[in-house]
Amino acid sequence: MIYTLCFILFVIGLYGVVCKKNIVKIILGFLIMEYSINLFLILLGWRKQGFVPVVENLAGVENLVAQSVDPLPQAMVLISIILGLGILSLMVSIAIRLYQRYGTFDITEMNKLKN
Amino acid sequence: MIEALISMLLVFMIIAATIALEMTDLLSAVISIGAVGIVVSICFLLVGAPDIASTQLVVEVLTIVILIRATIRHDLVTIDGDREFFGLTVTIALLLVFFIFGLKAFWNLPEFGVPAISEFPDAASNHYLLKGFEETGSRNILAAIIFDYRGVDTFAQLCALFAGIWGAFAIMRVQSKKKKKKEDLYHDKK
Amino acid sequence: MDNLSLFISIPAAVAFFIPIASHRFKWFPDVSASVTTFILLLLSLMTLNHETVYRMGNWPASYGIVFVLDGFSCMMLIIVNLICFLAALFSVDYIEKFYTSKLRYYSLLLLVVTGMNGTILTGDIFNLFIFLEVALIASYTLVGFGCSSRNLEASFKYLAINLLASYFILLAIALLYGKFASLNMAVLSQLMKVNPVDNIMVFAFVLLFVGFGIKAAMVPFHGWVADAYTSAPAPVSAILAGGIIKALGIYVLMRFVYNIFGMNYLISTIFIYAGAMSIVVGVLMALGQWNFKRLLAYHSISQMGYIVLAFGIGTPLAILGGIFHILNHSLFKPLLFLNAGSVEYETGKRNLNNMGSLSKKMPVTAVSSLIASFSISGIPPFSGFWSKFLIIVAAIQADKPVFALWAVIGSILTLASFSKIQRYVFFGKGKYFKDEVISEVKEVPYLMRVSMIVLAIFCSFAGFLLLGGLNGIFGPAVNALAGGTDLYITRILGR
Amino acid sequence: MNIIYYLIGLPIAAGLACLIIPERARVLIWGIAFDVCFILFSAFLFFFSRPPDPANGMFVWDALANLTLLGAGFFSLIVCVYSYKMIVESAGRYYGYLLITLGATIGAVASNNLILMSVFWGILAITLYLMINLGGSDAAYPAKKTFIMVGGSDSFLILGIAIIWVLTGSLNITEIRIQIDSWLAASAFLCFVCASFAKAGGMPLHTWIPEISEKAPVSVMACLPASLDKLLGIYLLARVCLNLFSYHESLWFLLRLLGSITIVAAVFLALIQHNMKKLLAYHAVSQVGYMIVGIASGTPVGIAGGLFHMLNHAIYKCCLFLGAGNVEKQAGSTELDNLGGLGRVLPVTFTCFLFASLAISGIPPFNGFFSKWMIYQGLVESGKSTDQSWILWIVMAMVGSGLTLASFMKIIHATFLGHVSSNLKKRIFEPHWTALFSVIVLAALCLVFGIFYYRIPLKLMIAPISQGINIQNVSGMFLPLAFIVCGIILGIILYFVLKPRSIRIAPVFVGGETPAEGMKVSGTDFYNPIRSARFFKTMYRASENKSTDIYDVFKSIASYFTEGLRVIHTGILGTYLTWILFGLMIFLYLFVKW
Repeated sequence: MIYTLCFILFVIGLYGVVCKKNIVKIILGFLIMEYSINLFLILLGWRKQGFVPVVENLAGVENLVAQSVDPLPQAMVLISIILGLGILSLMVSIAIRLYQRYGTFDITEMNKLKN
Repeated sequence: MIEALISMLLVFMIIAATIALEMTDLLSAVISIGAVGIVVSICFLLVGAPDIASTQLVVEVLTIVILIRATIRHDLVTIDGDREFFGLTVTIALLLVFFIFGLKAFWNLPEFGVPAISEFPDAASNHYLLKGFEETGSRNILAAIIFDYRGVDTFAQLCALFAGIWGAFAIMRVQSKKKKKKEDLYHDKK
Repeated sequence: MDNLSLFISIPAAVAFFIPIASHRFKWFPDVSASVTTFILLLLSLMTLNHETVYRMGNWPASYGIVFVLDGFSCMMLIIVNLICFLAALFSVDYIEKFYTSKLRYYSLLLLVVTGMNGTILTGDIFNLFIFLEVALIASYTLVGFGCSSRNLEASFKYLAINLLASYFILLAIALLYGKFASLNMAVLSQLMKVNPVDNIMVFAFVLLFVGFGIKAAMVPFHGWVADAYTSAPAPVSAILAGGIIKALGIYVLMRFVYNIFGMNYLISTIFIYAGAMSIVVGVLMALGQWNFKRLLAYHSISQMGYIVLAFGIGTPLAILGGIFHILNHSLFKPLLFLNAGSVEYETGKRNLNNMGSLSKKMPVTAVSSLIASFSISGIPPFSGFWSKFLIIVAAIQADKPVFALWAVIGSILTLASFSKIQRYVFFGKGKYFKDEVISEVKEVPYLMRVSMIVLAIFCSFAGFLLLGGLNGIFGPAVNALAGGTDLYITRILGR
Repeated sequence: MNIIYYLIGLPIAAGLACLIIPERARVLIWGIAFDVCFILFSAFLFFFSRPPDPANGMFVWDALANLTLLGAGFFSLIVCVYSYKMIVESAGRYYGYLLITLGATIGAVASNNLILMSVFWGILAITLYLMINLGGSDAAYPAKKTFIMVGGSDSFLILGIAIIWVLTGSLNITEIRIQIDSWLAASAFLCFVCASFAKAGGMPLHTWIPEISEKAPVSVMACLPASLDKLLGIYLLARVCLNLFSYHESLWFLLRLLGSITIVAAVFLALIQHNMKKLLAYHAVSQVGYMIVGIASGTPVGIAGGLFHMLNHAIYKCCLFLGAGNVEKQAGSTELDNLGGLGRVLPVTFTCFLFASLAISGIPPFNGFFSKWMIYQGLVESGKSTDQSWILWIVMAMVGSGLTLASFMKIIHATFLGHVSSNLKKRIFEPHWTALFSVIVLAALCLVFGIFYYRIPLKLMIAPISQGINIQNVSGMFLPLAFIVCGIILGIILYFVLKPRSIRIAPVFVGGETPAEGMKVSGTDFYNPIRSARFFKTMYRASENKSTDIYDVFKSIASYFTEGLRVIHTGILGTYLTWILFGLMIFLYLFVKW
């Protein structure tokens, strides 16, 4: 159920990317997709009544295995967030320059390269 | 309990994302996205990922700043509406089909709250949790993973961040071509 | 050569170092980029006939990240680093003439190299995704490096389509992780063999297939190719055609299909039909182009079609043909892009109609482009012929003679479009040709010549690499793929 | 090292050397080219009776190869001599390509391995392309067309080789003998035929020859499409029909049909041409038809006749092109409208041209007659055993022969007879002796091969190829010969008897005006009535707007698809993303269904 909601969010992002004319909206669509995948990954690793994966007392390591949430998706998400920031900055800078060149954010106007 | 909370937050996110995409005013759209991002961060906090939540918060602020930079001076021209009707209909139909196919896959996933690592005792995460402190000396298993077990990921991620920001600088540079050349250089003359 | 981490650490370190050092030494970007890529080329040549699994940080395969060197990745390493070296050499004068901000250019170029090497070597699915992103993000910028309206437009389209692909891939990785709790490719492969096929695997596979299909420019995912190749600076187009599209697209796709998911009849059929579609759509689009680089770009789609077709047929002979065609395409297509760059360097034109009669003024460019054209059209003694011949033979052997005929028709159309280039650029005259365009034209500077000559020599004589057939130099590469999932699992996990 | 390697390597190395030597040293380059051609020609003569060792089966040097190679060496030598004064600009490239062509020809003809052959075949296509490009920027389009047609047919050759490899597991010509019993084998046969037709110029792959004829240097025309390419193309056809595949009735019928159509259609097109070189080029196509019909008759006599015709055709067509080259060089034009009355100022060229014209028209005692006769005989014999439609082929071949004579009357009248056109340069004289020498040699050969048709060419060269030739049959052409000679003598007598005794030459009176140039009988208008006849009108119109040209047909089909594809590449991001979704959908559907 929750995963499905994540997927709905993904599809909404996809809708924004594919159907919107405005470049900023397209960028927002990508952001939504990224959020949904990040959230999905974290949720995949969640365990009922799970702990944060930090060793608090050395005796309870076995306990940790049984009760902690999965740390690996967290590592993936951390990396993917930073990655998203890099892409976003590049995307936005391209969008700004495109606005300077074309005077519009409309992607359908930008078809000098065609055929 | 947490399931219900997260579901509500997700529904909220869906609504906010839809608003963000359908809003005519770009600045409002960006603010809505900011709301989505912050709710994502809250979700992270709820499911036992406080480090990620804080990172997400910081990145979210940066994201909004960058996006506002993109929109603030350009909000005079607001392009509303979608692509032309036929293409749009086809695309939405395709999206719906994609959604239906995807649902089948998502319903087959393990139950929420029972991560796959509990099914696979050999999984890498179990090793990290069990031996992480012993092998790396880090109490925070997340830190052990990103700095030691999967250090290459972090290295590559730095490269990517560098490439993105350095690329943004390159794109934004004032003078990009040495010689002013004719615009019709690429033109296909008929 | 067992320390595989050098392939990513050297270029990344130099890439970080270039902005720091360039303020003091003006020559630093040029020299460091060429030297670095040359060292990488040497290192990759040293990996020939080695097979090793390198543990990053000495953590074993199931929970650490491993770099895998087998025949196929070794071949790709050599190809990619060769092209990057020659492109870096070519860039020295080319970028100097047309673009500002050389240090950013070179540091991004080296990041592309880092990303490609990492993608080729890594044995971890998420690590692969990040290296993919490194190479792609750097190339997004390089495509739009000129910052004219067309460059930026192409860059944005390229970015949007490939980012969509990346998110598909990431979603697929997440799904696979949710199912199997593992990121290591060999472990995933093993688990997938044990568990019955279910919806998650199918959906994830299709997402991966589409994601990498986009990067491999398969029809109908080819929308970005022509724009990006046309707008990029010529050496970057060469890298895009000779490296990125293969290392990030074809290579990974084949790795997934052959070594992780396992080949089956349906996938093979899809590959064959997609390849056949690509061959014809690419070449037909190319026939109608008047822009030199755009014509070449559409041809990349067509040649990728040959490769996909070959891998779809899937017999050892076909795989040999496919791998050899990857090599060949990495030789002649970059060469043609460099030729286009040289012509642009001297005349400032890209439209075929504005050029003419360059064969006497620019002999090196003319002869090398002639050789590349012969090679890409499959005229017998040149390298492209051998791979196409192998693919045709394999298609007939696999009882698919229609596709052999299809490949031949594609080859004839290729010949037609390259004759067009030769006619308008080098031998005849374009419609809007003016004499003053070529009055001051002379041959390009030496470094640019060197890279073209090297590639032309390879194009002429690469056919000799086939000596020995399946036991020859491509033997390990063919085995790595034809061995399927079992070989890969054994190689990495040792069981 | 085997001697064949040297034979192939020497001209190629010399050719590369010619490309490198600076163009100023023209005489040096010519010297190299001449020496190499001479050495090779002597070598072929030497090896004629004692073929060299085939180098572990890599090469095959049988009688067919002997014939082809001797011809190739001879014609390169002749063209090389001819070009001494004729090719001044870019001599290095010209001789370089010529030598490489020669080397590749040796390789292609002598190689036993099919892949090796296809490699040399590819080199030949390349040098052909480059040599046509020597004609300057105007030649770029014809060169492109040629390269696409010849190179494209090479791709089919490769497909054929691949099929053969899969079918037999062997690539050696001497080991392969395929029964055409599956459609795969039949398509392999058609692939080979396609390659040989494109090379030799059989319809429908002939259109490049007329196209290049006006733009390419005339010695290139004489060397490649007129002689070497004919030798090669027919060599391949003979190999395919005699060695690689065994007789198959309907496919051989197809060959005969194509050959006959080639004869008649090309000669009709030749009739109406106004350019000398183009007219000759159409005849070069037409004559290929005879060779194809001869080889496809499937009888020993017919095959021998086809091969003999190949040799003869190379001789007289080379002579004709070189003669046209002399005319072009001296008079500055080959447009028949601009020429006239050159017989008086170029007597040697005129005589040689006349000899070659008579030979190509099949007038005894020139060589063309004998080979054509043998082809007719072959057709008759094939009619005895299998093919019921032999009479049709013979009629078409004879019609073609008659029309050939007609069109050569036109060319000779318009060029050498009649009044001197006022468009010409003032002083016209014979060209340099090297150019004359080669034309004379060729014309003499036409006569020698005609008179001693049995003793020299047939017995020495052709008979070893096709073993079972019935010599009685061949030599039994005395009766028809006698008839024809009688007919000719009768004609001459009639001419003298009926000749008006006294001719009064009076100036044309046009009301006091000087007569316009167009009023003289130029010879180009001889066959204009044919043009306007109803059936021929549509045919000629179709040929002029190129709707019968296979190249243009495929070009328009391809551009139709291209335009369609261009329309859907809108350049809008959303469209491309929709395609991606569409592809995703298809894959999902396929996989989920599966």
